[in-house]
Amino acid sequence: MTPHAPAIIVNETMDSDHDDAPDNETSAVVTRHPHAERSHHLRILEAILFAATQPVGLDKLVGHLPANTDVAALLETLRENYANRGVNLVQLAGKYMFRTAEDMGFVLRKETTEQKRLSKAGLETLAIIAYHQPVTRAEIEDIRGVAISKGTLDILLDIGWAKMRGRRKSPGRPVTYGTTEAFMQQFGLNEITDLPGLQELKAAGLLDGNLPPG
Amino acid sequence: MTPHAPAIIVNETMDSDHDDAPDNETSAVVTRHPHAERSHHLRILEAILFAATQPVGLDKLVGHLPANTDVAALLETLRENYANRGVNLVQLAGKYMFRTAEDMGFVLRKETTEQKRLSKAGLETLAIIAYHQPVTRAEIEDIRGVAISKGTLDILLDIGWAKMRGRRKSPGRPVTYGTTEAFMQQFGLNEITDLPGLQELKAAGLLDGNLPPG
Amino acid sequence: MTESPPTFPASDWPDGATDPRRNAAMADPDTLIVDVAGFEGPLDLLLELARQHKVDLARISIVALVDQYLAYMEKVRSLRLELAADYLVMAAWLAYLKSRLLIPLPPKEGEATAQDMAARLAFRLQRLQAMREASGQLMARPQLGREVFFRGAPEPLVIETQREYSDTLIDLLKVYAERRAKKMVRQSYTVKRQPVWSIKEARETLERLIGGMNEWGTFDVWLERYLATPELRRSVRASSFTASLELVREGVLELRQDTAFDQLYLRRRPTAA
Repeated sequence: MTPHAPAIIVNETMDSDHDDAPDNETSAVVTRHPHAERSHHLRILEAILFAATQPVGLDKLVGHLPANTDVAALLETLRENYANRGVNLVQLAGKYMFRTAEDMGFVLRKETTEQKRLSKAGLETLAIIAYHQPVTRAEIEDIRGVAISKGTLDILLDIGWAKMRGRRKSPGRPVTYGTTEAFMQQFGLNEITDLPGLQELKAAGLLDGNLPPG
Repeated sequence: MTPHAPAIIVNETMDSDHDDAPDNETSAVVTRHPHAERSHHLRILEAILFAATQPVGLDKLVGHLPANTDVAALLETLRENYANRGVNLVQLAGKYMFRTAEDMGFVLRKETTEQKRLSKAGLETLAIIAYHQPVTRAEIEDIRGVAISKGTLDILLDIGWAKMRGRRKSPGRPVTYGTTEAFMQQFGLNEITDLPGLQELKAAGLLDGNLPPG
Repeated sequence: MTESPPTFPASDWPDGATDPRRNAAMADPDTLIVDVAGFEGPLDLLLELARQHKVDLARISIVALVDQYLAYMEKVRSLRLELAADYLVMAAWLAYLKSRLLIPLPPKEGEATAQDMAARLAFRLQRLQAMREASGQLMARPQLGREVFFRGAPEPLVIETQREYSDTLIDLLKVYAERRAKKMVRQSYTVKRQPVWSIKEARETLERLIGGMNEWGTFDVWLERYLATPELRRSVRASSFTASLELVREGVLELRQDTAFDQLYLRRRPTAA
């Protein structure tokens, strides 16, 4: 171990064996035998746990250190050493391993956004659901004049823009669909009655009947 | 090592378990903003480097921290933090990686299959490629004073320690060989100039392409 | 030559394996002869001979080395051992070099001096020795996967792809209006294909229903069962309205509407019973 300037080393090296002694003698690591030994044991545990491909049991760790070493206490020191670091020593099913800190999860995830557009059929179906909700599949098909594929509705349900609202009280009790909060957010609507152009479309005779609110 | 005031160090090391100054107990991490931020950045770097499967380039690390963060300085702090631990932060082929400390080999030592595959001729050829790169097959043979079997070079290429680098601009345009990033990782080298004894060999003229007249 | 064998540094043979050939050679230089195939070419043999002098390769006596090599070759020949051609080529070259070194003659045109040739040989031996040592030093370094290790259980990056839809309200309205418009257009042009309730059908139906129409009721109420099919609704309403007007004119039905565009009611004309 290379000698360092006082005070700094103890902290910077995170050496757990640094003392609370008032003189704060850092050379303690080198000169005070028990501490040096303890530090050496901590290093061994660190290296083993770091290189391990799986969590390591206490029994295995004990095997790498001299008999009568209080491995559990050393592990506790190590756990404390790493408690506030980007990597923590954790216990899984009673075994020990290093794990990136929970709040550091974001560095392990890469979020990519994929720009997509709905298919024409999807957009049309969504519009019909929005304007005619609650609306059954048969009614959507009636308005579109074409059958809709199962996938089209599924995509809308999957994105979270459409949802099942209930069942029509008619023979077969068909499921009805409506739009969601997420739909309102995506298209910048406060209420379903805000659908701009609705009145205009109605006045233009493009729509008939009454649109149920929300 | 950059000099710090003791109080600061406590924060920088992020070490919770040893506050040497009693009045410092109210972990300043929360209140002292710049240090808390620095500590947060160190934790991010730690997490990334611990999680990585391969050494990470500075360019990638920079991407995880706010613009204008002095990542190189943070890495240096981290390197110092870990200098005396069982796990060290090292630079390999210019990239950063945590690796078990060199002196922990006695606990962790394993025989590698690569070692077994390489004959004495193979090891010698590898050294010649490393020290003389870019080097042609004919030059390797000239140094060894014997023809190298095809297999010897193939094994080095196959293990991934040597690679073709290009062609010599001489008659016949012979292929030249050099070492790889995997070679640098294997032997713990940051730059080719870290090769043991390289400077001495160079100074002694033993790496010169041209032989003394004769 | 009877001195105890030099001990090679551990780093000399990076694979850690002891070299039986060399050990034997060191124990008794004569046994060097036994396994000539163990040497990797004449340069390797020369280097081994040179190393036995335990002197700086830069200051080695080339003449002495040549003598040793030639003596070695002679011994091998006397034992009738196979020798690769390049050993003999080297022997010939060394013999020539020795003669040039001992009897200095002005070099021929374009030929190096004997001293240069000797220097070159010494350089090659030095260089080979240097590479051997370098190889040893390299292999003695802590190696990844042998003495030093990367994280045993790295936590690889998880890539989460987020779909982001760029569809806007305008897109939504456009397709909707388009669809509705298309439908209207199609309805007016393909009217023949639509199921239609003829006025005649409507009149017959109303005439059938008229007996029960004592109270005011809307068309939708009276014709409920005919309106069940969505495609027919418009046609049923239109045709029955027209038919009802005929029946009103004939004095069979009564129509009532409280205000303009309000619901239209109809019933059997009471006096017509």
